[in-house]
Amino acid sequence: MSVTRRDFIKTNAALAAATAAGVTLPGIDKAAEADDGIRWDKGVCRFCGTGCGVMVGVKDGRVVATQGDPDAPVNKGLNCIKGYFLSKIMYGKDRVTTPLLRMTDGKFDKNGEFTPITWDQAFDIMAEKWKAAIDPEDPKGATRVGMFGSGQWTIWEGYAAAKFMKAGLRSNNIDPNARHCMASAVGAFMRAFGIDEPMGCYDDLEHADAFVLWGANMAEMHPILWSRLTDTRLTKPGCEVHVLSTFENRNFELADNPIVFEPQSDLAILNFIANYIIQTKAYDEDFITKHVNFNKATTDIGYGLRPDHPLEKKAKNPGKGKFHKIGFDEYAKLVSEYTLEKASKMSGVEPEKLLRLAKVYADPNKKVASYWTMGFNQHVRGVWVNGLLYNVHLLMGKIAEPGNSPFSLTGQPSACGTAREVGTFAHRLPADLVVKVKAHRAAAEKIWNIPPGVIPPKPGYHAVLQHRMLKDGKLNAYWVQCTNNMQAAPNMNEEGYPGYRNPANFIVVSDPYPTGTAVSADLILPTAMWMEKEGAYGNAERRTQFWRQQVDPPGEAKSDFWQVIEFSKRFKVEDVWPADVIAKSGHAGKTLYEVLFANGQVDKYPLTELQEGFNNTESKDLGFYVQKGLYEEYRRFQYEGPKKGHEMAEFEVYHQTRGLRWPVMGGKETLWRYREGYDPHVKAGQGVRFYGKKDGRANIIFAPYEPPAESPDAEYDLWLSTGRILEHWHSGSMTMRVPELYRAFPHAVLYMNPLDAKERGLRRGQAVKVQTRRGEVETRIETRGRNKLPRGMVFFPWFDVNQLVNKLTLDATDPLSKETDFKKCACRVVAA
Amino acid sequence: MSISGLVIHTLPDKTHAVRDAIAVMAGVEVHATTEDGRLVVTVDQPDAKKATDALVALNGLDGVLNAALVYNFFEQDAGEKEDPQ
Amino acid sequence: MSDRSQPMDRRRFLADTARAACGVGVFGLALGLMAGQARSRPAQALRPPGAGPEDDFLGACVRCGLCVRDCPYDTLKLAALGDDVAVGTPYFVAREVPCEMCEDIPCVVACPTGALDPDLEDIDDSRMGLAVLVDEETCLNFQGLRCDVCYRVCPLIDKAITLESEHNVRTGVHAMFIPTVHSDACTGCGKCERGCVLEEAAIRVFPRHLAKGRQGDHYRLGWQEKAKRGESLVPGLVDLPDRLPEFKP
Amino acid sequence: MSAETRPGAAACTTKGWFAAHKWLILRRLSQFSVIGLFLLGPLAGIWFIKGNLASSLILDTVPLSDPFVLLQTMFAGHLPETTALTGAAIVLVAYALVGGRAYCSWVCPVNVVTDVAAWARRRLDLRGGVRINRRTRYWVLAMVPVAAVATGVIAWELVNPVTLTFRAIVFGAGAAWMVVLAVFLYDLFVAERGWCGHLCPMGAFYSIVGTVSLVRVSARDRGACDSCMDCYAICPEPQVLSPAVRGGETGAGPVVLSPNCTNCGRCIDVCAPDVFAFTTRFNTEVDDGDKAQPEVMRKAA
Repeated sequence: MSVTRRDFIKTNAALAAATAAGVTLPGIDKAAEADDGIRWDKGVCRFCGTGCGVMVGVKDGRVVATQGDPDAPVNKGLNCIKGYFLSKIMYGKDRVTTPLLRMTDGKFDKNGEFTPITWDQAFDIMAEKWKAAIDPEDPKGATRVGMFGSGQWTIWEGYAAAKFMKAGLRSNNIDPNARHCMASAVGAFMRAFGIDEPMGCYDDLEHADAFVLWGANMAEMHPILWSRLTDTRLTKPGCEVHVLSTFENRNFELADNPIVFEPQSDLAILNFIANYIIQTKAYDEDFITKHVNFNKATTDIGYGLRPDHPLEKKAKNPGKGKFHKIGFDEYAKLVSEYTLEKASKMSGVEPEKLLRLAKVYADPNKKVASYWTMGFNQHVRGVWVNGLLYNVHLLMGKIAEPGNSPFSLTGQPSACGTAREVGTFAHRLPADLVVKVKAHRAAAEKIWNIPPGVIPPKPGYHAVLQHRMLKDGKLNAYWVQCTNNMQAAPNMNEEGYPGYRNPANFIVVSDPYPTGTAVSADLILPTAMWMEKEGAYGNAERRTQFWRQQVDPPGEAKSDFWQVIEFSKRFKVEDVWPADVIAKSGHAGKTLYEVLFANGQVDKYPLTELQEGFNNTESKDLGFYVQKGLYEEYRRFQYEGPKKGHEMAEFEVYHQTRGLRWPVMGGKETLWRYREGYDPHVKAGQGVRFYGKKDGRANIIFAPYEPPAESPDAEYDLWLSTGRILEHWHSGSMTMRVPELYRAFPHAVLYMNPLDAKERGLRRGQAVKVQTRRGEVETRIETRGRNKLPRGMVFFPWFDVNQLVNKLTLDATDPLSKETDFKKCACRVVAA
Repeated sequence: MSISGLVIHTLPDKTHAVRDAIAVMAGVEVHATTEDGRLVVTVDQPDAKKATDALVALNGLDGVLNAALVYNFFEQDAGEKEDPQ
Repeated sequence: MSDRSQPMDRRRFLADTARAACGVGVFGLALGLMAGQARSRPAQALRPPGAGPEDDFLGACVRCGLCVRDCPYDTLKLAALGDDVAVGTPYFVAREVPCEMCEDIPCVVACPTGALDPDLEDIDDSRMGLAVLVDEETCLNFQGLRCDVCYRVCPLIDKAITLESEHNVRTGVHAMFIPTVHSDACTGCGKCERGCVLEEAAIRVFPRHLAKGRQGDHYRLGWQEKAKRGESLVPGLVDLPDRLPEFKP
Repeated sequence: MSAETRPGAAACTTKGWFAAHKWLILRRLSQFSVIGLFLLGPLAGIWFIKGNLASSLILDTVPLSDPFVLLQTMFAGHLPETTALTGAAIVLVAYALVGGRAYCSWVCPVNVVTDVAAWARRRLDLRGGVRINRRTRYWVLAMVPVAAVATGVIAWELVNPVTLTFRAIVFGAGAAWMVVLAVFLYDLFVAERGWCGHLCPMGAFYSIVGTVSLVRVSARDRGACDSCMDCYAICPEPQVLSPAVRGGETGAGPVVLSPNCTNCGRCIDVCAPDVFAFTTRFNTEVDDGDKAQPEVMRKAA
């Protein structure tokens, strides 16, 4: 009898006994390993914010297979088609495996050819460029260096980068790509509740009686959540689905009340619903008396364009986010302007449909879950429109309980967990703290053991501003990690590309693949991705999920945070901090590495704590369990910082669970926040408490309709909206390298109404040029298929590196959240 | 060959003592211990008689309340078969 | 020596003639058999839009390749000798390059003989084949995953292919989206087969006669007949009320 | 040197190599130009002509169709569209003028192959082989529509070496080269001029088309004939020559009237005394010289 068979039988014996005893055996899967040589371990999907649990199978140092984790609460073993191909995303043929610097004759040359160099050489030139751009005595901090990060960074990567920039280099010029994605949602959360992220969770998908989708094409962008929503619609009697969008997308297939509205008129529709609720006296008087303050927003706030743009000059209060407290009566009067007739006229939607929608919200017996993504967030009034939806839910008290849930979905795997929670935004610090508030800076400086005054009080350059500053030569040393911003950021022709290629600037891009951003840079750093490092993501329902390093990165590739930490060794505090600050600190003569990372906290956990059988490249390089050190230091913000409500469990717990929804207190997850019984921060007898605000009340903030920055006119006669498709994720740098996904949707096409095409003498499949005031892109017309466009509007997906849609888009942002409106600009379409 | 899987209930304060005692027994392995004092154990013995002996021994350990057999696999080895009874 | 220089030998003439006629006859017979075999085209070879039934098409197509030349997507190719398709005739393999369903149908316009029906003006009316979800065991959507690539790439989405949602009993909280092909709308363009992400496609396009079943005329589906007519086929029949125990509060 | 193995040697000496190959070169140019024009599209993107010999379109306007193939589709039960009928009419008129079998010698790609086979046969001095009646091709021609009617398929096109070869060149080969090889080997080893001269129904069809064609070869200087027999050796259809060349004796005119003359002009090339010339069928002008009886006959006698 072979040893294998004996082991197998013994495993069965142990398993049977363990099942009888109701315990799970550690390492029991080792039997499975012996069978086909594949080691399975827990992981999380690399793509969207849904956070599907997966199992990752490794053989001979390579991820050979994945499976949906059948016990993962989010997806129960399911995946979408991108998740199905997870095992192939790391193995594109053109992985960058060594640092590449633009050189001529062995020397850096901005116009040279990419040439392989060593990590040492890479950090040498970076340090030279960074130090040249930093004046340690500048009272404003290091404004000429910057970093652009990602909602795809692992939690500790974002944390390390934010700490390095803010506490090390004294620069708030760090911003994540989540600026393009979630900033408006964040702005509205902070204004309404004083604390970021949704109060509900995915369980709402089963609890709600009605679903309203506001600019969220869940059917394609959150496929697994959509299947949960569909199941509820299918199995729960009386359940209805309302879908709002500026064109017919895949959601409409399930829609009981399909609504295609004129772009930007969602502001009017939401105010109408509030008005309807008030007119019909359907609002929850008790709730609003106890838990809500009424306010109105400052209006005419501009479009976040450059200050010399005519639209900014015309605006009375550009960028002003202040709101003023008013009473219920004044609020009622303000929304009363938005009658059914007016809303219907502005939106182009039949009154019956709007009425049906309003009635769902106004029905006290219907639990309503509202979902939105980029339709709301990428909106020149994104913070407002997010807020207007909260107004509706708050008026009805339909919030923070199972099924009643305004829920902001995220597009990235860790937009919440990393970008938002660890403080990678230009204005934020970890755990909901902000740089503007002195007490918040002080708390951060205390936890980080750095002298007061290191963290600059002024918010740094946000994503769009970074490109403008690069172009203007005011931001000179710039590091992009884990994102493809050249392809993703708006107005690439006028801002992004000239900024990168400005001879005054040195641009570094860390990426696994030679993306459009990487090849626009001066130095490319090869990056370890996904399972090539121990990581953690936080999904849209506040669920934090960990995974171990499953395989080693190829060649010289190293993870983003290894790069940041190694780079910190190149700076002495004298290079970056003012002399008087150093004098007070006791850090004189130390490197930033010693101050920030080998600080007695981050390096506290020895290598012996690493899980046997798994590599951990960064920890072994540095000599301590760096992920745990960073995480546990970050966790101090949750417990010692001035803001409560963000508590997470100990590091090891996450390796033993399938993710936990914070706040995690007393060994329990939190499903619905702000409500007694569900949320540990709401005391007995309080019922509901919005504890992010000092008085425990949420803000209803009135904001009116204001027009978009650019609308179709005689010259550019069509609305242009950009977005995603199911098969490809964001810029396609991973999915376009999976042959099957490439085959499924190889090239972007321009979705157009057939009559619009006919009117222009164009045929389906014909090559056309899409032109805006900023550039033109060639593509082919699609008048059929998954998206049905109304007259006067076209939709252009942005995944295709060969069709750079963001040459077309306008860099108009929500002036409050600074998030670009990728959904509205004017274009025309002509035959190519 | 005889392989068995057992759940052994112990007195909570004796769990560790039982664990240690089992650790020195040949062919017996502890796979898991629960908080309430149950052990998941496999017994791997060349023949049925030795397996029975081991079970009896386990039952007789100080602190063991009960050893429940949950799984048993028995197979005569090729050499064994030809042995006259 | 030439034939004319001598008087024709009658016997030899007859013999020659018989020999030629028999030889040609045998050859013709072989040709006929070959032609019969040529009609059995492999299931993955699809004809261009407007091609009639295979027999008619093989009689009408002169193998000129003009349709191939005018196909803007290089979908169509001419069968070379040795291919399984009748030599010189145009076909396409959906898994390789599907038909993009051009609005102006250039292949049909190009056809000089009408082998591709010139009356085909709306490409939606073309019937190149019929998509069949051949393998539910490997189709990801049947396992509950969210692939549905075949559905989304369908130019006649929601008509030719629909997603029929079902409750996923295993997970309890998800729906399954079952791709369902409708023969009244499917043109057989093959985009679904091309798009299928599996290593071997679970949805395939076959020539319609291979893909479609046919019910006998001896049975009709009552509810369909009633719906067609808008009322019972035998109107005016009545139902008497049932006797039920009286309700006592 | 035997005229049988090196016909035209004398013409080379007297007229020079080029003059002795003039029509051959022109024919090859014509044959390869046809192929070249069809290949210009797929290879260079210049779409002067699209399709193949079965049916084509010049400059996206002028249709051309092979009447023989079209006839087959009609027998197979299909009434072609006017485009194809127009194309066939154009082709019919053209060949009716220039000689039906000019198709064979000036256009057909298989002719190149069989010419090479005939050349090789002469150079290798291969004689004999199967003797086939030249009229067999008419039987084959008769069989083609029968097969089409019987099968409903244009069956002949499944094996037609002519269209197979041309299609293979223009659209990609497949196994068509095997058919070409078969024809070559058949002509080389089995039967002299076996394919084009005896079996090919296309040739038979075009011979009928060109029965009364205008352009013809005339042995107008037959008086100058030195009976070297080179013309007979080189001619793919030598039986067509006798009436014209020997006409002095029989009183027949000098024009080669047999519809099976392919107007290839090789007789003109290889004739040292320049007996032959292209002319029209109505130009019966003849110079019989002083020889009442052609030398050919005297020798034969």
